[in-house]
Amino acid sequence: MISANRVAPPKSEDKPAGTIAGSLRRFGISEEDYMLPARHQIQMVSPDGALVPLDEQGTQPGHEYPIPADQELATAYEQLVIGRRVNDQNSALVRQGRMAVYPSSHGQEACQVAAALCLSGGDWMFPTYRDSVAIMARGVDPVQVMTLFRGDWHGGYNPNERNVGIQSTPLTTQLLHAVGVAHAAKLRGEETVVLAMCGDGATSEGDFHEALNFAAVFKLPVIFFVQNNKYAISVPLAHQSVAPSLAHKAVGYGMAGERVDGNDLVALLAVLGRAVKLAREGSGPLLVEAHTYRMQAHTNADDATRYREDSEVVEWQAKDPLARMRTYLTDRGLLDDAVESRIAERAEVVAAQLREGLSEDLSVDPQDLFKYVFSSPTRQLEEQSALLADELSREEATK
Amino acid sequence: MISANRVAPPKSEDKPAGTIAGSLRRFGISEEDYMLPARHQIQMVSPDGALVPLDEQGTQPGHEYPIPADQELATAYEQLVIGRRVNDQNSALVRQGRMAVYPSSHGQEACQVAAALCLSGGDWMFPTYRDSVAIMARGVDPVQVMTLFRGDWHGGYNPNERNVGIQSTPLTTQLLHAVGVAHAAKLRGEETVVLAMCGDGATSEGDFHEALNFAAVFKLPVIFFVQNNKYAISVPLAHQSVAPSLAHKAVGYGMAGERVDGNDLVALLAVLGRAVKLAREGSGPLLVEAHTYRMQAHTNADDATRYREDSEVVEWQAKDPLARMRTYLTDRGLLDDAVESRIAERAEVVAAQLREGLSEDLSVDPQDLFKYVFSSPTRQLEEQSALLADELSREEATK
Amino acid sequence: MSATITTSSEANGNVSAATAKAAARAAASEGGPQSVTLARAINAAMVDAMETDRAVIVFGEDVGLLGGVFRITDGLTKTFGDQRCFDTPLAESGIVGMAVGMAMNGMRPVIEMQFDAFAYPAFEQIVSHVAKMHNRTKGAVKLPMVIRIPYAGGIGGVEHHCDSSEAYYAHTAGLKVYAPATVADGYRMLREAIDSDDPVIFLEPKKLYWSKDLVDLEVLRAQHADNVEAGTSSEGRAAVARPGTDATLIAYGPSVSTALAAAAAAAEEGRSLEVIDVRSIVPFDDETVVASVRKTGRAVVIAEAHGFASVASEIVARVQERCFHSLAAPIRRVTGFDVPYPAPKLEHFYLPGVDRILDAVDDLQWED
Amino acid sequence: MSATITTSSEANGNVSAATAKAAARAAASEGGPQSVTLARAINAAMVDAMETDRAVIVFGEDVGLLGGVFRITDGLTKTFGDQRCFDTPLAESGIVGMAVGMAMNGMRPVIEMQFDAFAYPAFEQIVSHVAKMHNRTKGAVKLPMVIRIPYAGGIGGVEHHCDSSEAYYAHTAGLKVYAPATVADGYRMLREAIDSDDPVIFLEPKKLYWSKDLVDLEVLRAQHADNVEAGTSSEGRAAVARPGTDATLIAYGPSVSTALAAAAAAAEEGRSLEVIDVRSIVPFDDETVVASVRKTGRAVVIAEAHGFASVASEIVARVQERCFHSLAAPIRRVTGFDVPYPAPKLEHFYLPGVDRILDAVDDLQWED
Ligand SMILES: Cc1ncc(C[n+]2csc(CCOP(=O)(O)OP(=O)(O)O)c2C)c(N)n1
Ligand SMILES: Cc1ncc(C[n+]2csc(CCOP(=O)(O)OP(=O)(O)O)c2C)c(N)n1
Ligand SMILES: [Mg+2]
Ligand SMILES: [Mg+2]
Repeated sequence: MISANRVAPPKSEDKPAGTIAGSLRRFGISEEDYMLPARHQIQMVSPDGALVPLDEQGTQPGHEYPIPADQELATAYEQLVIGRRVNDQNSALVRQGRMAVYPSSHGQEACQVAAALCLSGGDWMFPTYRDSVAIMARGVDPVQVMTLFRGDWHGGYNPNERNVGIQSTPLTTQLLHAVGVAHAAKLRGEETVVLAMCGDGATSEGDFHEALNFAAVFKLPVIFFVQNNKYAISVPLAHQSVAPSLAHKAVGYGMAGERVDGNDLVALLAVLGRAVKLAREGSGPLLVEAHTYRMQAHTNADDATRYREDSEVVEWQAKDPLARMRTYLTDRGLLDDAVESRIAERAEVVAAQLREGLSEDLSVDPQDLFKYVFSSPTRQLEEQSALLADELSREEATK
Repeated sequence: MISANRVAPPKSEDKPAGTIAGSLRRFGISEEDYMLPARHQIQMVSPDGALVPLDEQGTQPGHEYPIPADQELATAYEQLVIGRRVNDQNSALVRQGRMAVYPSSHGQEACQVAAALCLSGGDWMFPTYRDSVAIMARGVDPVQVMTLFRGDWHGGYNPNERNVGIQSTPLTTQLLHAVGVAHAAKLRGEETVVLAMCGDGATSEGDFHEALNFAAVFKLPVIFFVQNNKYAISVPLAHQSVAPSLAHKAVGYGMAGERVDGNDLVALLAVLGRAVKLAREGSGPLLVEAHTYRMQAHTNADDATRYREDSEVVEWQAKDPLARMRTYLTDRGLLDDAVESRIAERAEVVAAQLREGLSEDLSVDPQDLFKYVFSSPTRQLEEQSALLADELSREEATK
Repeated sequence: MSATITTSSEANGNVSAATAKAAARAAASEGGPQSVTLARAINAAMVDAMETDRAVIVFGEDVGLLGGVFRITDGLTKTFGDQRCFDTPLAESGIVGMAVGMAMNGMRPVIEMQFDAFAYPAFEQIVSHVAKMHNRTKGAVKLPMVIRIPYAGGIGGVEHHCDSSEAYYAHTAGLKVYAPATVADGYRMLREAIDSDDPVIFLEPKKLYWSKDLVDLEVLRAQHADNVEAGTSSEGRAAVARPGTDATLIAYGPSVSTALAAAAAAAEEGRSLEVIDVRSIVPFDDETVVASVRKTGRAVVIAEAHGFASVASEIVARVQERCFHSLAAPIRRVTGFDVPYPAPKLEHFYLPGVDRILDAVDDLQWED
Repeated sequence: MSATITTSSEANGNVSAATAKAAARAAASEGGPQSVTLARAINAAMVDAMETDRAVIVFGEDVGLLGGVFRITDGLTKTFGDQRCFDTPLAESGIVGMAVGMAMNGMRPVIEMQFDAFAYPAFEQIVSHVAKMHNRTKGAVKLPMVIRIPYAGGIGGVEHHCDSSEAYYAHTAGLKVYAPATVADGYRMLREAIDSDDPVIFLEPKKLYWSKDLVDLEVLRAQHADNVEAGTSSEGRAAVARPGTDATLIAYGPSVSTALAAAAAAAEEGRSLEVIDVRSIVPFDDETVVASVRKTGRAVVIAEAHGFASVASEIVARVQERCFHSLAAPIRRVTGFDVPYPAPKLEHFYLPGVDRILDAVDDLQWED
């Protein structure tokens, strides 16, 4: 616990001993040590697929992470393979003109999968435009997810079905929605944990600050999960922040921060798993920064060669989350060719679903423009709707 | 320096050794120790006016602060007395109806004075509505400063004359202006330091976050000076932030933070003095949190008894910045009755200036409405100006 | 001062006329009409809504213990506890963004922006999410939230405390924008805003907060209950605040009382002006406005906001489109000038006042 | 596609006509007119301004190495170094707020908001400071800054990438709002915006970025230099993009080309439509617009933005006020509907198109 002198008594004395105090007691560490990230990122499986020796995993007192159970790892690996397949399939569909745009998470699939798997059914997830794979891993219909990117409508899935917020484009705005969902649940006494996602660039926006502070002040069970993929479109991390790490922002809000190897699915499951557990128990929000890399361009419309060297991409290829996990699980005897091919089949099913779902042009109804603006259209909108109908029928007539 | 493992090399290796690295070498401490505030607030003179023993001043390696020179203290004390007199005089003028509103800094005068005195003539200051005393201490005409509050115009002084930004009402927006002024100066190779002021409540706004991050990323010589007076109107600090301290926010931007007793003028001069020096040398921005107390209501329109106990106010009365400084300087032999009465006279001159300047109602020119919207009025504004002139002359005619 | 408005808007039957049942209940009520401020009416609306529905919660800056800088939320924390009415950290985007999430998750937040210009930090949340969530999810996500904004001038406030910001919201598709002008409407329209499944920007004319009117809150309560039962409401209905025959003054919010004062002055000079209280800017009641202008043939639109690209511009555009052949003169606007809201000592020259309105009426080409 | 516009706006002499000197220089220039995109013209304007004045600097998101997501700032960092064209952290309020400070301290920042809807986080800085700094300091602080905003739709973008946000700025007193519609104006107006001592919101119709026009940049440069020397400019001047006699189409930005296409189609049916390119929304050129409508007696205002409380509403309101007795029919608006900008597959139905304009023209009561 940080002490202050008699003139400014420690703030923790001003406040009722919260559950952070509980965590401190449990872990036997100071408030600063709890809130600051461990000095190293947490990594359990090395890029070549080997278990990292315990004393090199980056853990330290109060920042210990047991390895997740075998079954959990097996399930996660399956989702990882599917996630990669989804990214590749969608990029292909964009090239074929079946979709307007796709921000791929190729290379970040471990983050995507861990984000989905660490939550329970009643929990909520708030994803960005890049998190399609996470949304699908949470059970949302893949073709519905693609509605936004094929351009049929702004959103294709019902957020209430799987408790997944809309894919937010205005950066970090969704973190506040996550805070609100958690707050509402807390007021009703529900044990909902909310995972709120954003990128490294997005941490610079004012809403990031406001969301973290609100969550901390109201002690809400929100995990802020930052995928630090090193770029915001063309802008590298060094132009975004000069902090020791993005996880170092946590202490400024009075919450715990941690860094994790974002290409190590095992470490991600461990760190996010503990974060969810702590949050559910009432420790308030946590900030988890995952170090990963956007292997492809920002979207298909972007040309990444304008702002980064190929060599950097090659370097990160060697840290691929999928290859690493495959080696690790195979070496552990949790994976063999039979399992691999069963998983590959499942991935093909999803890919086929996407191909099929996006193969035909859905017809759109122009009157949808007016139907959903309000819970029922105003007289002005009815007038405008009639105007459009009239125009379209005139057009029809002259055809 | 924070180390990271081979998977995520330390960010400082990614970046050219900046001048923060220089500071680290000089102070012989780690990056985290440099950026995190000392464990105690810095305090040099105790509430009863005694010099605090060196080992209780809150300093620690890398956070050492020598006591400012006698002459500096004497000048500062004079300003402190004038500042208190200004606050009292303005509050009286509000009661007499000579001014519409006055957000008094009664109790915070040590912060006000230190903010003004730590800067050189070519530096810039960006104050809030509560910082009238600081602006006057920087040499701006007191009556001009009061223009905003008497309601004649939005601002009464020319920011360029003494390099003082307008008194900003929209909270924390001015921190970004400070960053811009510093950035422009830096691009031209000028050695301008900028002091940007805000309150504890204001740290919750998104612009606070964006300003600190911009300043850090562009390595700009900006001191962010937070007067933590424990309340944002009625909202106490605990509902604003649950961080160990507001100064703990600094590390999240990669800058140094420090806490200081905001009612201890000696400590303030020492801490702000060093901050300005570091900033001028190129160490980038710093965040200084001063613990102080708003002794009066938010403004005359506010009723502080609705949200805080008198006992709390009484407690802080014992920590008054003025009494403490008077005792300390008298004990040090820097102050005697003769000096005191000379200073009191000077304070009376300023008070008289305010009374006189605000005694008469300045006549306002309705056409001023249109004159300054653009550098020259548009045709639309000329039309509207004519309309008003016409209306007023019709009115005049029917009188 | 606004008794006329209320009475006439009751009288003309356009606005949620009391049903027989409510009238009976009112007659039975001990109290009868009392002198009530707009502030009190708005407060009562929140109290009643919170009593009716546990999902209704109130938050913002200083709204808890202090009861808001205008005391509009006075007593709510005491009555309903600090879980249902509470202070937030000082961050408007945070307040609105959190409200979006709460509304998504079963709550009906009623949030306060402390002053008009201090809602601007929340502009992205309001425009990009509050206004669009229902539409982008094809109605799967409803966003029943009310953003209360004390707005407009006339209180001698320093800069940023007097903006008339309605045009920003009215121009944004997906927001409803209410602008009550009377004490009764303060109660009635806020209840309806809270009941609405759509987000509502609720604009409270701060200079009228302490203006009083004779109203019977019991009657308003009863009317509201009856309307809910019957599935009716006053949403989107304008009111004839004062009937007249020679020209129509169209106003809303703080300008309605000015328009009424102008009409009263004009009456002394033998000119009969009809005053329309727009009430709901979005949705807009073309019917009532058009009927009046078709009848009078002349119109002046009055609003405090800068005139350029404003709600007043919209009203002129709609009316000229719909009433072209009935118009004996161009429609005039009496609005704030296109200059930043001025300092206290100059606001008098900025605000549309009775004289400026009467000048505009005089200009309506009466001799043609 | 926009050749007509440029040619005619050059031709009508309303806009900074080439002086004899400039014409001579142009004749001397080797190149002569070339096919130039709007993107290239805007880029050239920045290059030339940066060469002329070291105080001109460019920053925003991705504007450095990448040259902006639309490549409008392509090459600036390479040419002028990363002190004069650079990327900022990802925060729009930060970008605008920092620009305010830089402008206060001797710079002339030209900043880019990546897309229309991503300027909203900066709304408070724009409305409460950019628009008001000059006024509140009685001119002691000038704020020469340009906020470039790629805006409007027609590019099949996902939500938040297609907003027509001009009304928000045009309604805000203290901002100038430019909306170029042609390649030549892209150059000319941006140079003037950068030269202006007032803050300018510079709206770039992103669907026209790659549209080409035959222009001679050397001539434009020379004209600009001459104008600067003579102290003249095209600020606040509308252009007659196509002369006509039967009705006036009033448009700006991305809608001018649509209006011209409609006029061309109408001509085939024997109707002569005059097209006015508003160019500068604030200040607004009443003279040119009024002269045209007085002549034709009929008008349609065209804009992509939602119609409600919009710039189109303003134009209607002004024109009816000034041309009442010349009008043979109510002024019609053809605007975006009052619904959130739709997804790519539906934007076609939202946008004002040639047919919708012609329908509106047909409705101008020709038989009366
Ligand atoms: C408020 C806002 N500003 C700008 C943009 C445009 N934009 C879209 S993605 C992006 C970069 C985001 O980078 P990051 O947060 O690191 O996420 P990543 O794309 O790397 O997953 C930008 C600038 C936006 N969507 N919203
Ligand atoms: C953006 C914004 N929101 C709200 C307000 C209204 N307001 C004025 S002062 C204040 C409290 C500020 O508290 P703090 O930052 O601690 O400064 P202090 O008044 O204590 O000096 C509030 C909420 C404002 N001025 N600007
Ligand atoms: Mg990124
Ligand atoms: Mg405070």
